[in-house]
Amino acid sequence: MADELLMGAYICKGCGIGDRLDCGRLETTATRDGKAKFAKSHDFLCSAEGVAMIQADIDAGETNHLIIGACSRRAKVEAFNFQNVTLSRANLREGVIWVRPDTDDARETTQEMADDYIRMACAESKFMKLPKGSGEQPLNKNILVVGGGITGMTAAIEASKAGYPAFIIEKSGQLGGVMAQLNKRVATKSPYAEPEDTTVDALIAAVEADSKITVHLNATVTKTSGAPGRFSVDISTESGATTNLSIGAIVQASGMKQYDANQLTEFAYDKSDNVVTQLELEAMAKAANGGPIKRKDGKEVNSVVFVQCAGQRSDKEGHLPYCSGFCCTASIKQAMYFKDQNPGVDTVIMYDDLRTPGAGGEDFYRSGQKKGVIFTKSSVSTIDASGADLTINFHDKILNEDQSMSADLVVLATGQVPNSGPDPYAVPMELEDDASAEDKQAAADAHEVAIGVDSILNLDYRQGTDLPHLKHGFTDSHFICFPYETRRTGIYSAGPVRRPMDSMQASVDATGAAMKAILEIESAAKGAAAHPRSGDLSFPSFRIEGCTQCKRCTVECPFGAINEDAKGYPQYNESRCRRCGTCMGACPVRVISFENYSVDSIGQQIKNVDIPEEFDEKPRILVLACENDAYPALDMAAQNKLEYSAFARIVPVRCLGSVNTIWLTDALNSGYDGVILMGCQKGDDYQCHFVKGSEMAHYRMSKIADTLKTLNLEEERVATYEVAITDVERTAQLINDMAETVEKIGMSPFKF
Amino acid sequence: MSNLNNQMVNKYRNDFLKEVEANVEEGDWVKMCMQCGVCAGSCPMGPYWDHPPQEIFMMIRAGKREEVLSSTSMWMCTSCYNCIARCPRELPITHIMHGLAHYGKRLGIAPKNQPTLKFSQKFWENLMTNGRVNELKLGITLYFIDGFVQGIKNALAASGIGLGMFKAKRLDPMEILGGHSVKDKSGLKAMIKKAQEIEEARISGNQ
Amino acid sequence: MTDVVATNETILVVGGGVSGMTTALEAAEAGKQVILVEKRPYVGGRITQLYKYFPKLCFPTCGLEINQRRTKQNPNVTVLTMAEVTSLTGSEGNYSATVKISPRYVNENCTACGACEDAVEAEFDNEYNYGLDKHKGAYRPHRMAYPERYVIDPAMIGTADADKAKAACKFDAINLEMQEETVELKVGAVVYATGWRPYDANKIQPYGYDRYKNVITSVEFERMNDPMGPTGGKILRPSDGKEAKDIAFIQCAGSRDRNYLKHCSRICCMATLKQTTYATDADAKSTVYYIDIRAIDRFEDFYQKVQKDENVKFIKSKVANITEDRETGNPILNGVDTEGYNRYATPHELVVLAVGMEPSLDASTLPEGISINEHGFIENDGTNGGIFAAGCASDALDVNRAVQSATACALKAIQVVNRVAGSEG
Amino acid sequence: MAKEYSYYPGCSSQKGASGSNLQRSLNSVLDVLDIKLNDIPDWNCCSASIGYSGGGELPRLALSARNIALSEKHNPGQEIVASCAACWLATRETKERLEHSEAMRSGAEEALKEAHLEISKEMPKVRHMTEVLIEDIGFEGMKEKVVKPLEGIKIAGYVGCQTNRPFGINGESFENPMYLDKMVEAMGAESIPTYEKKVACCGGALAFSEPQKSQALVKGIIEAAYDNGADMIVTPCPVCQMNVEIYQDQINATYGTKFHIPVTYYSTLMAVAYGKNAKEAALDGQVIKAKKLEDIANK
Repeated sequence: MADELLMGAYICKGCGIGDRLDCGRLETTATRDGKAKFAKSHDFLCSAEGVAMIQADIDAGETNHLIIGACSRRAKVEAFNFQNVTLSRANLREGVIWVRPDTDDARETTQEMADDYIRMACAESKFMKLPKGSGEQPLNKNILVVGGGITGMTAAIEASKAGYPAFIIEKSGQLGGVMAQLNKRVATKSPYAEPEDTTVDALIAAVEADSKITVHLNATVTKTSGAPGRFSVDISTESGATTNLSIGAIVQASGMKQYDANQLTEFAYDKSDNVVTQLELEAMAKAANGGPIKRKDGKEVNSVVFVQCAGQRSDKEGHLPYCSGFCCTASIKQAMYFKDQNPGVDTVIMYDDLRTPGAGGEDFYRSGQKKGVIFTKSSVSTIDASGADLTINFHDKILNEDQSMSADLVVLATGQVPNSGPDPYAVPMELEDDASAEDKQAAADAHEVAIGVDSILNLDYRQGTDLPHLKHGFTDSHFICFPYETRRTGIYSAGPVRRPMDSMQASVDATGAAMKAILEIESAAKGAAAHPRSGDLSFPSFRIEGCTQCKRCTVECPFGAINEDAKGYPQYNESRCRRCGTCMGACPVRVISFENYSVDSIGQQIKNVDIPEEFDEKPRILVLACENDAYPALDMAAQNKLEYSAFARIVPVRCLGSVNTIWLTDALNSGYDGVILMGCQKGDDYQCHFVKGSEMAHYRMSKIADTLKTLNLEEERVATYEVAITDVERTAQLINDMAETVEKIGMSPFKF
Repeated sequence: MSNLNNQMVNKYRNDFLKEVEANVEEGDWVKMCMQCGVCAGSCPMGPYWDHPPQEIFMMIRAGKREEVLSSTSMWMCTSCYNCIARCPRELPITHIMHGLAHYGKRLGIAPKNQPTLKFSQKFWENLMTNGRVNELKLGITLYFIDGFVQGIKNALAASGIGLGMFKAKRLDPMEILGGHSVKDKSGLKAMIKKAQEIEEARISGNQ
Repeated sequence: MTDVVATNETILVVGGGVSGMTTALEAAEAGKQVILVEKRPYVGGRITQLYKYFPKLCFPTCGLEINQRRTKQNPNVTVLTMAEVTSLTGSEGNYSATVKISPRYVNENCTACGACEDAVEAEFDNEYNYGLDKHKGAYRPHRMAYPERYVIDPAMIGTADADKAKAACKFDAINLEMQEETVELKVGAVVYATGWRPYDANKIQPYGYDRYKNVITSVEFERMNDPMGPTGGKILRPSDGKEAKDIAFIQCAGSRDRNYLKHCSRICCMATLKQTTYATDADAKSTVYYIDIRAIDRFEDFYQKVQKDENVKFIKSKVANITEDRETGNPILNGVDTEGYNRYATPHELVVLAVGMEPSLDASTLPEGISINEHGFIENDGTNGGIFAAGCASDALDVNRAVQSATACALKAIQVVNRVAGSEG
Repeated sequence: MAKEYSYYPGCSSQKGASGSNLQRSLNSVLDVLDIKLNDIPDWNCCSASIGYSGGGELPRLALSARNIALSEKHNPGQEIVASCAACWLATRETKERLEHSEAMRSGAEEALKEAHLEISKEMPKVRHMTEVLIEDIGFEGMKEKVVKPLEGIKIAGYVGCQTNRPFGINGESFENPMYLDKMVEAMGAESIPTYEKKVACCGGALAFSEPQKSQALVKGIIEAAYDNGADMIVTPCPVCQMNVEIYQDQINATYGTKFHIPVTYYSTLMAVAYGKNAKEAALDGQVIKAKKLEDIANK
């Protein structure tokens, strides 16, 4: 593509735009104010013919920067999809005519709205370059799998089957993980009636037979540096030997450990050998090898009680607040161990809610009942181990009475604890400039405490050594729509480290994680972004001469994508970057930019809006809206023909986190009367697709007050909101509210 | 009979569920209950049950032998089959209730003077005499079930009914002289006797 | 005529709900050719009809927006809407699928300007809102419906209204002569993401969904709570349009029951817990009648949160039957609270049946020998050749598990077409 | 050519017994519909799901097994039909139980030997009279024979328990079956499809032992019929018919109600609609006279 800037503006007259707006004038605006090389109108721009017209201009070398004044950037995407040119869209339909009444009084302000959007699109176009990707990393198909349990092995096998070599790093001396300790697994196939083989041996055999899979036993990851497509990973064995691997993407399958039953003193786990955990029972069942299961003292077990939710689903100190999900079916399976060997053994499962979901779960529950396993809805208060046998004291919730029964053995369903590394954000690392040395020290200490656990990945990242946690130590992800999106690009957790799960789910999860690893490998090689801006070739670069090494960008990046070099300058890692622009928003000296999204590409749009004289009584309200949620909501408000103020000028942003305060100060200085920021919900149930972007923006805006004071402007002129994609009426309302506010407090004095 | 009861106590020790599975009609199903309570809520006589079926199943699992077998609850069953129709686990609850009632009676620990127990017993005896039910005799025996005086009261209270039925030719006074009957009484009796022997053997045969 | 390029290195995804979209997009972004076949006129499936997701109470359309953007900008995905796979034959690496495409009567010229909708009078039951309201004969199924194109209801064809619609379109986007067509596709791997349908509540006779106006289903309740839904986000009683302030939720309505669906539908407990928050937001009281609350794994947090809400009551009981108070139109729930045997006959203003998930897979379209269990789900047991089941075609799953399953299926399908590519070159 | 069935009349249908009017009216109807019933010779009582105190499981099953065996012996190849709900239920249940449980089957066979009887592997199908009418004749077929449509009579169709559960009529709901209403409509009368007590239990089994409890249930059934503006109640079940009809005075005495509503059999309706006279329709068997039907019958 020619470097010369050739801006061509195309105005669509369809969908009523032609009837409502003076398109001739829009063309003039584009060429005169917007400095477009030419401007054309068309009755039906998205038609085959209209598109052909544009393509012809491109082919003829007439233009390489397109400005399309038509519908919303979210509409007709396929039609306006041109290669090797930049595209700016002026939203004349959803953004102008659909939100304004078709009246004579409204006509003038509506036209002004449209003119501004054309100016803005031209300004954006002028400051946009065509992104090409950095080519920072090659195609590296190697996948590192941390953990050699059923999850890790499955991930490796599935990746290998698709042609991607896998390297399994297993801490212990053999593969198999927790599953290898199991006697049998819960039924995974119809009719879901009998315990099944764990398949661990088969998996190990498959791994060993697979030429594309390399296994490192007794090994840990001692250093991970680089980025997707070019990870450099040090593997160290107990012997001290270190291997370096060049890796494309990583699957963390570090699994789970058993909850420490010693904390359950009320259940006498610490007092009696006859109170065991589920995992310990598996060992006993294996030892019995089909024969009667014996207690440690050699006595054959003739009666066994299973205590569900032991130390789980409880807010008691040291207990697990969550449900481990797998224990109900696991206990049913274990009761079957006894029943299948000798139907005469009494097996009682004491549960509160029996959680055997799905098709298989309920069948397996019924199968347990058929075999004579007894289910008692109850809460176990204590277990008395003073006698030869155990006495279980419980409250029968159905008969509503306290009872006690004796048993040879008690099995505690104690659940899973994820094997996560330390949470980088256990203590917030963002420290204000003005934080005292003591505060910083305190925070640092607290951080040390919080990260007492061993690291799994030893990431050589500015923001900590491991995957961030979401809750209860499970690794973070937007776990409904995009469950694999951790906050470290190219590193995907799978299995019980991500959420409590059984082995069947873990296998599915492992396959999914392998898919994501492969996808990231392919994207990185193209220099394309991963979710949610998948395919985006733009990446952040910075002017080193301007940089003050303030570290804001390296600290605030939600994905820990940016490192610091020895001098404290940021080191960008394209393939770790999600292209949200939070770094750009963070930079006080505005040296960070993307080819097609920069301080200028937005700033100039703001500057190019026509600001009428104060006495014209035509205020200007700047709306910076998240492109994924707030902007669609505004589109839908337009579809529903909701009206909002003709004085609003809406600029979609990748994420509110990318909003640099300079845009606001510039806007206010140049006479805007109000500014609205619309981002996504933040906090635990964050909806921000860049996790922290919206939160950062709110944090920064909380500081804007000072700026306003220095300009002695009213605080109400700037408002920041959490807006959901469903806030269709609300978004329009927020704009109108600001218009009212401005009317109340008067026009900005800064109009020149 | 109650020595059979003792035999059973000794035989099954504390495992009442096993006893029920072995000796009670359809008792095998008890373990399949998931305590949803739909049966309890569906019973037209519900309010009169000390323990609704689902609770009885839980009591069986909890080994509450005496409480269950001597309960009046099962005798409240009207055989309307609502419970069976609605049970999500297809338990034949009606039959289990009949079975428990019968088993309690067989062991001699069913509640004394339970009216339905008596009626049920009379009904059986009545049909055993001729192989068919003689409604008049059944009626009369029932009126005197609680003794002569009460019987007269009952009879008087019901006389209107008897009269109405008589007028409607639906109560035949001639029945008192024998009335309907199967021809092959002996065959029928022999058959029932045999059936009873087999059942006895099955239950005490478990000894 | 729709012409679709497909080879045995192409992946066919049947069903364009959240699972199908996920499989299709993961595979397409990894560079594979994908054809996504969706029965409805738009992608997104059932999640487009949900107001909020549990447990975050965030909005499904938020994730949908991203997936639709991914679809719009990815040339590797071909989306066929109003299309159904009527038969599938062949074997791994070499399947041929017959796809029936119903006429939309609107072509790609459509700009979704809405002129046709304004022009027509005729209205039809709105399936998107489970028939709680009507849509015009020319309509856009919902505000974010993609492809961003209108639909003409077939029932309107041949009426004067249809001509009005055609006349109103400035872009010649309406073609009333459009016919049903059939295309044959050669593909290497097939992922079934056919999803689920709500169990037919009419069959749950004891609850009288067919007899009592104020007994509704959980999916209808979900639509009611959407501010853009049929009641503008208000919880209104069908009988008298009054706001319901005392709402009962009946769990396992059609699930865990040999009379209906034997399996546990997994999502209903969480869906109900979520819906009690709608009720609380509307100053209504909730009573949840349940057998077991299956708020599995991390969802337990949400259960505990709801338990702390004094507007929500939990009763461990499968409701026996529902009768109706003729005066008030209040459904009366009859049953026994099994925790200590307490009999109840409690009137509520509105009853919501947490209806189960029934797989909407039509097994007859599959080749012989595919593992389908007694509940109607396809089992990915490794014996199905190049055919895989994603999301609720494989089991009753919530959204995040469906997405995991769908992501896994993308890799399974990629393995197949990679093998084909390998063997062929 | 008449359809032939092996018929199990049951105790209440006997001459001079509580359900004799069912039998009589039914006979007049079947003769119109050209259906021939061959009584099972020497049939015995089924113990009607109440004999369980005295009779154990196997003895009770044996009773019905005997009837089945007799039917197979004397009416070979014919389906067994019963008009009494209890009889039908006991017999059909026995068939299924013996087919599902080897133990029960061998026990029953051994017992039957004592009476020199036996049952075959595939026992005959056991059907309810209404099943025969609905499935073999059909609502249209029933309607065709109507000569005196029962115009102007509003009838609450009371199905009761055992005709409906656990087997019921194929394709009908346990909670709200429609077939009785359809039969009423077919006879030209007005039905009440929304009658809430359609399948409620009348407590018939406890009528003698727990009269108060049973009558409390009957009260609800009659009340609902009045609330729906019914002129009369119709039922297929002899126990229901008797229980709902004959205790109305006692109920009135207990609750101060003024119940006086006729309760007839579907067969009574049909007989009248088919032009039979009051006697043939067994209207003389009513304890509470069904005036409106009598008027039509005497026309």
